[in-house]
Amino acid sequence: MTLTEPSPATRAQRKLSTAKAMVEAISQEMERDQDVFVLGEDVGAYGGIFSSTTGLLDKFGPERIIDTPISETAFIGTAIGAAVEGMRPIVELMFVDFFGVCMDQIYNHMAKIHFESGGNVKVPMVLATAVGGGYSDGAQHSQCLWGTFAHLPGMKVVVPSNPADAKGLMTSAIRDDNPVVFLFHKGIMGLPWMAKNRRSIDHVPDGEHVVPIGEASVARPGSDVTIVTLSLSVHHALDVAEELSPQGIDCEVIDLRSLVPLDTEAILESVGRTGRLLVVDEDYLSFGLSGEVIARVVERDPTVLRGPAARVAVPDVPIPYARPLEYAVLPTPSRIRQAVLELVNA
Amino acid sequence: MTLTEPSPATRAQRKLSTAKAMVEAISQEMERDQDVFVLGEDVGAYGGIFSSTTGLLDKFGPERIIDTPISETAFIGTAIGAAVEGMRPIVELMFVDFFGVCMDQIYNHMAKIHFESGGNVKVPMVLATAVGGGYSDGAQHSQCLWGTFAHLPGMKVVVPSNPADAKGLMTSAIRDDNPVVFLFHKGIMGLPWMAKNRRSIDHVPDGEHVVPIGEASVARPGSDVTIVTLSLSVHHALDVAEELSPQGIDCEVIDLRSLVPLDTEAILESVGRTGRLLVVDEDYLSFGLSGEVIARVVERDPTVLRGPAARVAVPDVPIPYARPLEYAVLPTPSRIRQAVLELVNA
Amino acid sequence: MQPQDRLDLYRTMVLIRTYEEAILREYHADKKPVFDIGAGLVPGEMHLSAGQEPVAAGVCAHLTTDDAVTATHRPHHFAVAHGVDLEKMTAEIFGRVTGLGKGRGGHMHLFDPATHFSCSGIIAEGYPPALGQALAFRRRGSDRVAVAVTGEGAANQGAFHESLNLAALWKLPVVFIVEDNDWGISVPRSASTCVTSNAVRAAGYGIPGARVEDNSVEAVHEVAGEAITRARAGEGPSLIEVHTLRLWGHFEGDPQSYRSDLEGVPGKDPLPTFEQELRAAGVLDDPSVSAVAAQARDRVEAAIEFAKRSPEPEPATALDFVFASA
Amino acid sequence: MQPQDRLDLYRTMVLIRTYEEAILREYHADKKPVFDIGAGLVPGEMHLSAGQEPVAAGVCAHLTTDDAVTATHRPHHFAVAHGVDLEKMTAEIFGRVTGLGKGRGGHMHLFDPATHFSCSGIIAEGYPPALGQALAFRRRGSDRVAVAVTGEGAANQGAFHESLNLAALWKLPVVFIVEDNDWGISVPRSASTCVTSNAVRAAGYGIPGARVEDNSVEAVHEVAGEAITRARAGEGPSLIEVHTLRLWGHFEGDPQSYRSDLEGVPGKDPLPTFEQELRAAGVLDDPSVSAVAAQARDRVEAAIEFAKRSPEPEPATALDFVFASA
Ligand SMILES: Cc1ncc(C[n+]2csc(CCOP(=O)(O)OP(=O)(O)O)c2C)c(N)n1
Ligand SMILES: Cc1ncc(C[n+]2csc(CCOP(=O)(O)OP(=O)(O)O)c2C)c(N)n1
Ligand SMILES: [Mg+2]
Ligand SMILES: [Mg+2]
Repeated sequence: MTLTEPSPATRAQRKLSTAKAMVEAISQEMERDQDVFVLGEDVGAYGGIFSSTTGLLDKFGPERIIDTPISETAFIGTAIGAAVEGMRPIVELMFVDFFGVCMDQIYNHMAKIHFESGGNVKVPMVLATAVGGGYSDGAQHSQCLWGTFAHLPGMKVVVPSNPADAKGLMTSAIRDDNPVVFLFHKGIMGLPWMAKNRRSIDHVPDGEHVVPIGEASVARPGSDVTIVTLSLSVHHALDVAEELSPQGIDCEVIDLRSLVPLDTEAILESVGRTGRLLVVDEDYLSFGLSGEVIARVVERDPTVLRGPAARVAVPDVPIPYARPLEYAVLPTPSRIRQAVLELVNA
Repeated sequence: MTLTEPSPATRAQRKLSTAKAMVEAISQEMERDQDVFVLGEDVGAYGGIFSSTTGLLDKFGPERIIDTPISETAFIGTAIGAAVEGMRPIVELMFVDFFGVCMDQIYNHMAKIHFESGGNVKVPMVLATAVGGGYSDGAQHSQCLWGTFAHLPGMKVVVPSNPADAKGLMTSAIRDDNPVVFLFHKGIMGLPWMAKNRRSIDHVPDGEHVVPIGEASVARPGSDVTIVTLSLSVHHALDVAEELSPQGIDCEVIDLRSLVPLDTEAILESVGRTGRLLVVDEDYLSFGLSGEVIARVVERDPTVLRGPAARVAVPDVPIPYARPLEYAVLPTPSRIRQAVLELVNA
Repeated sequence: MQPQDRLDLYRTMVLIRTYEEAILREYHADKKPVFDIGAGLVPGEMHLSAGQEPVAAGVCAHLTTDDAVTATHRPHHFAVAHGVDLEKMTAEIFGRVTGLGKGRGGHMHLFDPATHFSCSGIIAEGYPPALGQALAFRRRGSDRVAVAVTGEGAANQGAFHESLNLAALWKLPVVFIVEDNDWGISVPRSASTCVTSNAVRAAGYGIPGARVEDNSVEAVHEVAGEAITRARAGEGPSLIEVHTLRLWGHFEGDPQSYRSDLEGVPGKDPLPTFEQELRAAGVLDDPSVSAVAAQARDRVEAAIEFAKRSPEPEPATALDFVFASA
Repeated sequence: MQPQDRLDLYRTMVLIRTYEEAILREYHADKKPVFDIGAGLVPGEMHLSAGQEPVAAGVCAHLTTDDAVTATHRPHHFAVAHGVDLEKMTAEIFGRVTGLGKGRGGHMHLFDPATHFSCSGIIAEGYPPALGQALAFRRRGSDRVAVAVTGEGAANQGAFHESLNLAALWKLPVVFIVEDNDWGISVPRSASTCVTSNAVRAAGYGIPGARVEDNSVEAVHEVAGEAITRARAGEGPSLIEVHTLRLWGHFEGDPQSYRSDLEGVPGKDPLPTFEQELRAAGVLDDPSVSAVAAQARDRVEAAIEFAKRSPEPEPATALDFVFASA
């Protein structure tokens, strides 16, 4: 959807939505490199269902901003073949939930060709896709699924939480010689037609802005509890941290930003200081990110933990449609708050 | 492939290969229930590439043992629709590695219809599929991927390691009112044309034999180290345990048998006694089973661990073709042994 | 066609339109002043079917509730035409415990075992399960059929091809419907599909293929009748494409700025056209038109009322129904 | 056809057959007495292409190594015909560091940037990347083409349909080849495909479709020539199905007990047939036949020797090449 947004303030102080920051990165890279192009469903005249390509068609024309049929296997495969021949496609899968119709191209081809070729063939491409729930879109349009991608080797997996990182990670993803899966949460895009957190429109550096893939960031330093999280949940965690701060509970919020590579050192460093670990993950609970983060700590040294590690994630249930049910399973601030309190009171 | 095998001994003492045990379960259930039928590629005259359906065509005819085109989306969907109408299909995906061409039917339909319908529509079916490497079949035919299925809610996921469990779990899977993913490792099938461990042909109870889904088994009791594992790796773990026993290292081997539901209590009970945890997993290391098992312990009580938990899994690399490379990444006995020794010497 | 049959088609079309208008009203009722997709009594994406009534009405007139229908992300017209309980369906759309899915599914995931109706939000992936329903029907010796629906955009998805081949190969009693409303969200047919008629693709499966060009409910009725008769007789599947009309946006909130044809759209509305035809033929007059409208309104408003009256699910039940209990 | 061109086709076919026979020999050499798929110098599944030489030879005669070929799980004949380096290819099949993929890929995963050759073990999934190669070729203003190969079994996979539609829609310079060897492992064509010719499916994409019925390399050569010329001229894709022959098992170790036609198979071998034709036409005689055979043998045995001489990869390098370094 493409309702109008307030235009950004002065350039120095300008704030952008995450969507616009993504578009800015793509646009700058397209100007810089003729081999970069975009393809996907409704990326042209519509500008991307979640505004991830708004304005690019006008700027670059239909040869470089290409609407596709609803044939994800064919057009993701097209991106792969073009990348193999040295182009740098950005291909959009409208919702990550649709991976099931095209996963073979993604994980058996995009992710493995470089390895199978002994490094002789590079596949420099970005697979951009929307994730996340919270607006009652039901079980087939609300998932995060980053754990599924991160489990399968050969693709980098990045997940920004804010406009500046979205720009910087997109720039890195486009320039990376590897396939990069770029998962953007609808709730951080700053869309005018969806409830959004206040940080989804924020300062974004002008010009070239690169955020290296594989480095977590400390979204908030703290000393009592380490909250390891990513994407929209970063904001819930920050909100909870601010709320608990007056009570003397000082949460550190680690924004992973990248699952593959995973910044294990950043996690270990923080948990080493706080001794308490909470993983907040909007993906499904089991066999995914939250377990991995805990394992990375415990296979190094379980004694850094003063008590049990905790997880707030979607408890292995498809995302329900009805709002009271959906908000019962999402990692909401109230669930995060409760988990933090249990950790510090344990 | 269907080379001839030695015929089983007397019925009382009979031993069966895992493949034959699976077939026996299917056959018995097909006799018991007219609604059970089998479909998939090469399940008829060929008898299943890994002998999972050998002899069934002769016994039940082409109306109930159905060869399909190479159209996994269409024929798995067919199984789903038939299950929705009250039949109990067993559908075979020849190699789990092919899930990418049909995952949407599996995880967005098979696994979610019951939930989305508020429990009004049941989907009683078995998705049987071959997993695992070790015979140089390369990056697209050697994966385990059970973590991928277990991460996505709505399907039970079972993984037998031996003939008796294969029969018992298949019986349970067919009778279950839920979709059950049944992953059989090629290396445990007891195939005459593939190197096999000695326990892949073993005693199997005659007649009805049910192994409940969701219960791990203690494949070997022990007091020093808990090795949590499944499928072919159970045998490697048992071999290592036997080998280390004379050195006074007493390993307990837990055969998970089922990932969903996961028998957390069995893991906790064992680790609570041994204080040492090693997870051995032929799936990829990160964001999968091995992290989940560790997290289940640590979110309950990290102090049960006397030292860091350890993992032996495929280190986030596509399965290489060349034997020396493949065996460098598989969870071989030597890697397991070394991990056990590091745990006890820590 | 007999006057009564024509009247029945009209009734169905009016019921569908009345339903969609009511959902439209309820959907937007509490999303102002700034549209927020997740807000209000009916949140989430909403794909309405106004303009496509002829397809559902024409096809479902040949079905009983023993036959199966698998629909798409735009499912209401087929659900209504196939006889899904309006109250339970509406309650589901409102996310209530009395809904078809007890609030778990929502508007793209309507499952009604009573009428063998289902739908899916994933493009073309509703086709494959229909094959299994057809297989089960045949195996049980009945002459029941399964109708599977997609849009013209979806006809370029792999599942479409696989399903047609399998159904043709096994001569399954399936009728495949393609609703060509010219658009797949913002992508015009010309930018998604390399042929102007999907009927030509039927030859690739050795099955009958037809395209109905004018969104005429009677033409749909006739062509679908032949296909369904054929399927019931064990002669296998058929493919029918109907050139229909997306009267509104792809989903609610769609600005449709990409849509060049927008101005001409209201004039192509199939409802007034059909109404005029029936008036001219003496099948309808002012009183009967009013009666049909009133009846439809009453049923629809009762369903809306039922939904609103029904309780929302308890958060404590959020983990129910992942698995069936033994 | 000119005698020289016929001779070239023959040479290619002989080279392919010689290659496959050598791999067959090496594959089984150290798997006795009990066949163990994972044992020996060449372990793993092995899908050989004997009998299907006419397809690869006839098609690739029109290509240069600037053109792309994406092949299947049964890739050797196309790799050889397209000019992939025999030594590197063989080393890959033997899992050596000197191989195309440094031993990482194996026989189903041969990637050769020098000839734009690739293949995939997943049915029909080699088609989509070919579209991207074609797109890149066109975007760079060249007249290079991409040839994409599948079997007749694979033509019922969704990727087939999606690829044909997309290529036709965008008029991409692709030629789609379907090798109909009657079997998909143990499933005969009649049990997988609802039509007797995939050429009829071309109409569903508005592109030319042809079926070559007799495994004749010259017929393939002719039809492929037209399609490739068309593609180079910017007129879009074509679909060509060749009725060919699986001379041996699906893979090595396949007992083929399901195969009713087995007895008649040797008589259909296209190599002696073509040889006889060329002898009758005066293009070949005893000395030239021997010379071609000797040349092929020398090249193939040199490649096998190269592979055997090459070192195996070090276990310590097992984690290399997952990612390209920045
Ligand atoms: C596999 C998949 N890809 C993309 C989408 C997103 N999507 C939802 S509806 C739609 C357009 C569908 O067009 P069409 O099939 O013509 O149906 P219509 O909406 O016109 O009824 C798309 C692309 C989806 N739901 N599933
Ligand atoms: C998606 C997928 N499904 C199944 C298989 C297993 N498989 C490998 S080859 C083959 C038969 C292929 O038949 P065809 O396309 O006719 O090629 P042929 O082997 O005859 O050359 C099958 C089913 C696979 N590799 N990929
Ligand atoms: Mg449409
Ligand atoms: Mg074949």
